[in-house]
Amino acid sequence: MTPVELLTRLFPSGHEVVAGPFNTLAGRAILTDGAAVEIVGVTDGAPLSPEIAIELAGSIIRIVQDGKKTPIVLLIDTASQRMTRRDEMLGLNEYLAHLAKVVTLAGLSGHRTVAVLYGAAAAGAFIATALAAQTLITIDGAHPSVMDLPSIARVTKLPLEILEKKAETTPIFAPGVTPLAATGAVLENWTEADNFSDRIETVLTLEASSDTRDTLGEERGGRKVAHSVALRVAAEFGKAAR
Amino acid sequence: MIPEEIVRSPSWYESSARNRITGLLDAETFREILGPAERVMSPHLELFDLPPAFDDGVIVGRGQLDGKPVAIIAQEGQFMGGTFAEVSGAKIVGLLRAVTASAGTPDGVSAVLLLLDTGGVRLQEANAGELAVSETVRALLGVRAAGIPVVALVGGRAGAFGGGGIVTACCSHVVISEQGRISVTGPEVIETNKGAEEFDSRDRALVWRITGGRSRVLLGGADSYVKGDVASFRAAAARSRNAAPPFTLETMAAEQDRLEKRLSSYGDCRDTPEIWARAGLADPASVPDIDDDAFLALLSEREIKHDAR
Amino acid sequence: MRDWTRQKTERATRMDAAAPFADGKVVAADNATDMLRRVIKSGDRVCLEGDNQKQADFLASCLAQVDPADIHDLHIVQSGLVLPEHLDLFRLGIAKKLDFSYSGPQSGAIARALDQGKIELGAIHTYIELFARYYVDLTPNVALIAGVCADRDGNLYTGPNTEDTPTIVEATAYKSGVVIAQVNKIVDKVPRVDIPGDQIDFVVEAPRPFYVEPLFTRDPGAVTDSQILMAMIALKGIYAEYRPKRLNHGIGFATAAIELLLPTYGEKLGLRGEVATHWALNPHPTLIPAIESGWVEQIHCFGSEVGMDRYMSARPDVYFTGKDGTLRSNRLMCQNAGLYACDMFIGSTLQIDLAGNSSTVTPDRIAGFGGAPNMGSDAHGRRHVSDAWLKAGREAAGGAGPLVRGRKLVVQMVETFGEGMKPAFVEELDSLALARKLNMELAPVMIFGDDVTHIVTEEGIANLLLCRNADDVEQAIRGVAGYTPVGMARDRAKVEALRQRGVIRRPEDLGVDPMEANRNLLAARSIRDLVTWSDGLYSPPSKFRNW
Amino acid sequence: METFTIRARARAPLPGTGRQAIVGVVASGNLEILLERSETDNDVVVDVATSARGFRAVWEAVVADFVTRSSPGGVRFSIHDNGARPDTVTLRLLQGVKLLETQP
Repeated sequence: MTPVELLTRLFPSGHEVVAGPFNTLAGRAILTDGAAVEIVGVTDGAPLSPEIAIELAGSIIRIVQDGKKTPIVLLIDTASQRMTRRDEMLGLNEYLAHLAKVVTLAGLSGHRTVAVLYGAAAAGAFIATALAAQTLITIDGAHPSVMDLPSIARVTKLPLEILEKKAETTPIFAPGVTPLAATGAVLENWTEADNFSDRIETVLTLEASSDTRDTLGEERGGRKVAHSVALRVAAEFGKAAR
Repeated sequence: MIPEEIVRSPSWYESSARNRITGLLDAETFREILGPAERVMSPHLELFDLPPAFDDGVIVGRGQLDGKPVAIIAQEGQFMGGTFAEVSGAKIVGLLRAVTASAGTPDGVSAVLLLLDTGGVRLQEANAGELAVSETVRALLGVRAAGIPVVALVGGRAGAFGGGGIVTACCSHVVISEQGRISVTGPEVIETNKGAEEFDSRDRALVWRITGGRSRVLLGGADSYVKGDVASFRAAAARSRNAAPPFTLETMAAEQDRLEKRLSSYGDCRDTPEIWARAGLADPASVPDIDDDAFLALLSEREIKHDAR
Repeated sequence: MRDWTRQKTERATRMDAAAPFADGKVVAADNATDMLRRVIKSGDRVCLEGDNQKQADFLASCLAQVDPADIHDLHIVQSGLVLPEHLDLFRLGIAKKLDFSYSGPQSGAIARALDQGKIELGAIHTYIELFARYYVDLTPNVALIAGVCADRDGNLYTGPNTEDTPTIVEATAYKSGVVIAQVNKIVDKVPRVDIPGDQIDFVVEAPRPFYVEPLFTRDPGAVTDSQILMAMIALKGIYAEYRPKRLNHGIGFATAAIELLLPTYGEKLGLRGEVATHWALNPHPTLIPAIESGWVEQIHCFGSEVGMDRYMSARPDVYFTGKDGTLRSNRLMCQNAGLYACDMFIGSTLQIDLAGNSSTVTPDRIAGFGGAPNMGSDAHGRRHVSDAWLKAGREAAGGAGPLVRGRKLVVQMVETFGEGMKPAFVEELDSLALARKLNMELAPVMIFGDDVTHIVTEEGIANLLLCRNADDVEQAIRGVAGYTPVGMARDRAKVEALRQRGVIRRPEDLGVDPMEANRNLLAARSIRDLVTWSDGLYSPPSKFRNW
Repeated sequence: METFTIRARARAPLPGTGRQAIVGVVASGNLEILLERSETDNDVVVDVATSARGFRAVWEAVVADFVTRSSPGGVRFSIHDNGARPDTVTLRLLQGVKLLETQP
């Protein structure tokens, strides 16, 4: 799905989004009630470079500085972070963190943030973009991942076939929308048949001030213990003070 | 007999996570939460026929630093590379959320000390680990938004790689030693994907020039540079919790400016000595080799402190 | 009438054939392969200089490019067969027969090539043994060697990594052979003349400096508590006991641990000046703290070590240096020193059997010997005395008779379990199975049991000098073999009796507390610490840095 | 992974009053031991989970020697092993009981 097709289905009442440098886009869209939504995005599966991260973060900072608390929808089709010596030398970790921080700050500042993943996102780029928003929606065909299975096979020194077999029994490590949704990363996956416009408007109204992805993972059975462990730590924290 | 510059006191790099905590906090003040006897362990390692650890490689709790309460999180880099996973991550996230909730109450703490020693996400639990990093980022920024500084301490064998590199840069203040490394994609992974011409991971001097403590602090990717002993980390942790930037729009705008300037100033450099030469360092080639005292003197001359993190 | 000058005539023919590719003695790198084609004939004995450290790697790659139809059946006689190009010569059919000492990284490839019949093996030698044969029955027809620089007359500066070169050149040049040197640079004047120009026929400026393997660099960061415990046991149970002043150390981590404990634990034991003052040893970076602490009087080196040159130039009272200020190493001389002038060899091994024979051969690897069998053997020709040598001899003889001669201390240090929990103590060495498989008449044994005087493990010391029969030896070895099958099968009563006799000494018998064996005892815990100890003079290769 | 339990009788209960202690790290060639004073009198229980298969006899011998040497009665040892050699196992066991003995 192209960004324009996606925008048209999400915001049939209108959108004015322009391509920025380095495979980014930015602009505005109108909801059916006439309310405005800010759009920021990355396209064409571009590996996330310092340039892209700083461009996206800059757009979001300007939105927050605007002070209108407009909802922000992030349209994501990236890859992993760009893997070059130069980017690491320049502190790619800071650029990715800066982007994640700015998206999070927008949420804390009263902007509803929703990421719509319509392509790929992997590893650190996934964390800095799609996973940084309060809510993550995937579109059928989206491909989120931490690392592809052949690479996991190499690092864990397990044969690929064995890994593929294990992936059938648990969503804990395999790439893709289904396992990631089971662990709570993805709120909803929309298919071709869905009315994206209705859906996004519903999602934008959801309360999202706290991070409930571990609860979701527990409910869906993909992350059975994370939420309860976090709760136990929190419960003990006060006791440990005394 | 032994030269003074050779650290004889416990070395951060060599210490276990538990020993780092002991050395960092006031004596006898550490209270561990979900300690080893609780046996809160990874439910997934068995699938891979791997031995678990009683604490899943993360130790969390609270204690005191110079008499003031702090929360503390330490990754054990020797167990599964100190990785973020379902349980290890949930312990971090749970503690950070509790710190935010307790802000301003009698249970509140003066700072969070985050002892990173991690290769990033545990690939056997890749999805849970990835989410744990994302949840850590959000919970950590919640702590900062509540006015409590989070101090990252980096100097372990595993460094702060992958999601660990991102988490590090989300902290209010980063303390690092010469051996510390911060990066997203590790040199081996870049070499595997892009070839040894792009990044020769066996050239360790190069690895350190790109990711190491000195390069990071000179570029502004870390804030305090310390000698490699536990006592120096303790002193830096105590100092820095009072001087940490708040997590605000102003700080982020300043960071935007700082990072944009870095790209435009050094974006065409291939190696850090080029950056240092351009930044006006007298003898850039010598930076990795001078001793810690000389390097600290060089840092204090240059005053590269910033409040944009 | 017999022609007594056939070799000189043959040499002249080859030199004439090669002349068009040279400008005097100087051959351009591009012409090197063509020149070799004219100088080398099928069936020649060729020494392609390479040992465990330096390599004539450019000439090796040139030789591997000749057409096997033109040149074949070469007999390679060199101490180290460590480059892939060395194996290529056999794979391509350029070379056929091999006499060597050490293979290191190619140990697996050599075993495979032998198995496939690609190599006809003469023998695996110790260095000094192969060098000796250069002068008796393995004299090279052509020697391809490496130096740092040469002038246009062929005067050669081999510098800190002189190593095998003078020995090879002497044998070749004075028996009508042809000597070709690759150098890093051709200069107007060499810093010092290590090999006179009249022994060198051709010099080639190689496109890159010859390769040197940093084989003797052990990262203190990788020394384990078990190795530190073994080092403490050795210092207390052997160094303090026999007081060996002149010695050689192997390259393992256990001996590196000893070197790093000298200024700390050794100092506490009051051993400075009493032991380990004179060495036949490569420039081990881990010895820097002991040198700087005043333990070491002098060191003669087999070769150099990457990154150590500046340090050694600044310590000429300790190291052998030329008038130009740089180290002069010499493998033959140093091996001789190790054989005749040292009271102790202490080193690691991979496998020990019940008679104390030790080997580094595994079923699919032939690593060769290098210098260990020579260092680790008692020189029966030795006639001078020292306290350590006499004490060992008396222990072996069971008394001090009028004609009791001394013994060299030959100490094997080994952890009871090796990599992957493979037991180091075995009923039968893997090398015997290998010898059967490859039809070798002599199984490759690093050090024969009758030369070994002590075995040190984390369980204690077995003193074989005090054993009076084969059963004593077997139980003494089982007694320090810990929880390996060999150790578990010990006769507990006999082992206890051996302990009463002092044949076996446990850490607690020596007053060594295993709980104190930790890395805080090391004088340097990292390569960076070694640089600090050296006052910045040691510059380690990049792969050892973590800064 | 292989798991098994070894039981032994010590000469005497371990001195000291410490309730629990942990030593070591589950790194390659290393192990962690959690010690808990949870058994009665002179009983010793050692729960082993190890990545190295086929070494149960070695573990039993190591534990037997250790119990003779240290007499850690009343202690349960829970072990996660990542291929530690017997000398490392013995060292960690000794470090563990020392820690438990000297803890307040």
